[in-house]
Amino acid sequence: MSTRVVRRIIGLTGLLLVVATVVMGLFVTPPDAVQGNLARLLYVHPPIAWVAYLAYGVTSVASALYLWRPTRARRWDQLAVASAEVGVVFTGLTLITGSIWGRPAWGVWWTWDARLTTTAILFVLYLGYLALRRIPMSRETRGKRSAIAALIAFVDVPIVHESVVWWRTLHQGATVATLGTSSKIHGIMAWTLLLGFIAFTVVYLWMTMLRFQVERMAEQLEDQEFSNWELERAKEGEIRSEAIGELLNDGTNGRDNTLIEDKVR
Amino acid sequence: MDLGGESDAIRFESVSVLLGGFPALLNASLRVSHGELIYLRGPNGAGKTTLLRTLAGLTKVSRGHAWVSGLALPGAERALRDVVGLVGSKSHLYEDLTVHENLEFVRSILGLSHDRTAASQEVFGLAGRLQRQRVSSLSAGQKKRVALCALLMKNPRIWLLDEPHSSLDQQGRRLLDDILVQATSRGAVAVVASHESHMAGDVGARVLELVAGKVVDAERRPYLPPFNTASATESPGGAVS
Amino acid sequence: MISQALAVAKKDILIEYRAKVALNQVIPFALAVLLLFGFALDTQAKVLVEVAPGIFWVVVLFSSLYLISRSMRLERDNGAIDGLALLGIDPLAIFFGKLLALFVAMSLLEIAVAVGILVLFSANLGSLALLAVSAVVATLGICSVGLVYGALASGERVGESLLPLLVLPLLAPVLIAATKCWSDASASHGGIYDPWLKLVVLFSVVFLVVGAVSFGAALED
Amino acid sequence: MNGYVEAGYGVVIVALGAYGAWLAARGSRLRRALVPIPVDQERPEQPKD
Repeated sequence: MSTRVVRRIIGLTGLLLVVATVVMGLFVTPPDAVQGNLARLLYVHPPIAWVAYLAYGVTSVASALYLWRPTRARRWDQLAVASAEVGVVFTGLTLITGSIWGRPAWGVWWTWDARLTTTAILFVLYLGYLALRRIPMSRETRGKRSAIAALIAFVDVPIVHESVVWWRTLHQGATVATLGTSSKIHGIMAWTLLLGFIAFTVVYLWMTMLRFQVERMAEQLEDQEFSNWELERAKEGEIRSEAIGELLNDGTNGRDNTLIEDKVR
Repeated sequence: MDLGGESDAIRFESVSVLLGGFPALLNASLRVSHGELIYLRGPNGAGKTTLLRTLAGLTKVSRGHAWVSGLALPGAERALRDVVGLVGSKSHLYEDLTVHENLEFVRSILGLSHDRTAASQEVFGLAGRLQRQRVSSLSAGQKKRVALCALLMKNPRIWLLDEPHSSLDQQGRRLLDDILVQATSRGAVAVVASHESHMAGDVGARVLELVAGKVVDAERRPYLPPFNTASATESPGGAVS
Repeated sequence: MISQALAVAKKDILIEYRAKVALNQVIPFALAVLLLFGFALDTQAKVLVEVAPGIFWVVVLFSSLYLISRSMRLERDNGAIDGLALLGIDPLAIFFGKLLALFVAMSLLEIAVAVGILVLFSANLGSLALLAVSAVVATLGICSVGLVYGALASGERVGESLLPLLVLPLLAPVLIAATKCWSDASASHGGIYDPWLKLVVLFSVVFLVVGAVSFGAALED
Repeated sequence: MNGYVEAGYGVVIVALGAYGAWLAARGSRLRRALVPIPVDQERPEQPKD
């Protein structure tokens, strides 16, 4: 029960912090000197992207802990899927908000910049991870196989990133760095950005905890069903003659079962 | 490891095997000594195939403990596979290869002699022109013979057969029975899932019945369809042990 | 271990020799896709020559999916994978055996597609050494990623259609680097020391190691 | 402001809100399935009395 209370407190805190970020971002902070009002996306886009990477980091660590025999426990597999699912939501939002920002800033919805491309591949990789988990398998098999998939994705991401950087060296530098070094970033803007990072991290924490609990309860429900099986399996082998007779009676299925000759007559 | 578990050829202590949440075996307990020939029967879905696959180390024990040939389950599945042989409902053969190529593959993996392959093929009548036939063109019974031939080549300590009689002809069944009797007389264990358990008496087999995922001694619970007492004649060999 | 791996490879190659799936189905498919690219790009000679390296690898990657799922399906039919397990084969031997057989089939595919591109798109090869080395190394990486994911998604019917989603994003670096290798080679300013080749080698080495380590665990239930 | 900013904030709030609500709904559904509340079991019997 106490974890539930803690989770609720975290959830409420996250909600309040997000509301504060929105109010600060939209109304309190001044427009940026270069990008104008557009810069207000700074308070949501980078924090969300950070949460996406954080989520995949947690998934990778949890998967490694699950694969390593001494630490293998159901909770690591449950944490891996919880964090990955939340990560996919945040990655999707990273791509969407990035695109919305890119359209007025660069004039295009999409650019083949290294960070964008890597994020897009990350998104598809983890969609595949979640799809792999949906294949019907025993719990242990699924845990092991999806942990392998998560770690392979983790190994692949730096290679993808490096190759895309090489491939498209022309891209604008890190958003935060650009704005930061231009020293036009207002004090209150920096504070709001920090608030955004904290707010979305707390939201991630709440969502992952909740998703973890959902996974846990789904497994408990499966276990609960195991005890019901004993009763059900004991009934196997009974031949229910009465029920068969009932099913063979005419007219019970609502269709006319009379013989064709009868109809002709 | 339990000492009692090591002295038996097979020992299950309330073993449950979950297949996607469904307990195909449910608290099954079982003891088999060395040199025993077991006929396993039971209604559809009772868990016969799962029991055999568990014995072969292909399916993991979810709850409970088991020892097969002194190896503890869950845990020693990999080691177990070296000492067991299984012919299941699936043939484990490559359809695009010929009979001989399939057996040759088995031979090369197990590191056996060419003579052994040839002799086994001879036993199952797979030596002549048939050996150049692709498996895809064989009948179900012939495929079973090829699978059994591979099993004979391996000569495992524990023979696991899932419905081996179903597609074999009379000669094939006698051949198989002969092999099993000889193997068990040399100390091997054979577990045969079969509906033909009335034949068990001929080969001196003990009959075990699997009902709803549990092992029941045939002596204690005769296999009778509830309302068709006339078919009681179907299982005269049930009490042989 | 090595003799077992060779036995597995020999078995897979023999099956391919008998069934001729790569030869009769996958290679013609790849050539049909090449023709379609020609139509889609409006047979503008200049464009075709420019995009030839990219098209080569895209076609090879897509066609390889058929070869990979075929390779894993061989073991699923008739429960052959259980048979392999019961023979007590080292999973590492299965991995390297199947890798070798898949590599042979992929090489045939790549040669066919390369010839098709040379003829249809009038592309030029340039530095043959760079091309050959990059293709061989990239193919090893593709095959090992494919086999691991084939094993991860195996055992179930729905798994097969999942393979492309799992494998293609992972192979993005190979597509980029191998394509650049070909571009450099055809521009004849690339040698064996081309920087893009290093990326191909890095990818393939990483995934050969990852594949060898995880294939057994992926296969075990 | 300029439409893009509002759209960006809107997408984030709606998406996170929807996902959070969906999670909470799943959680409470599972919790109900897991703990059979005694009151629920008694209710159907009451009309009989």
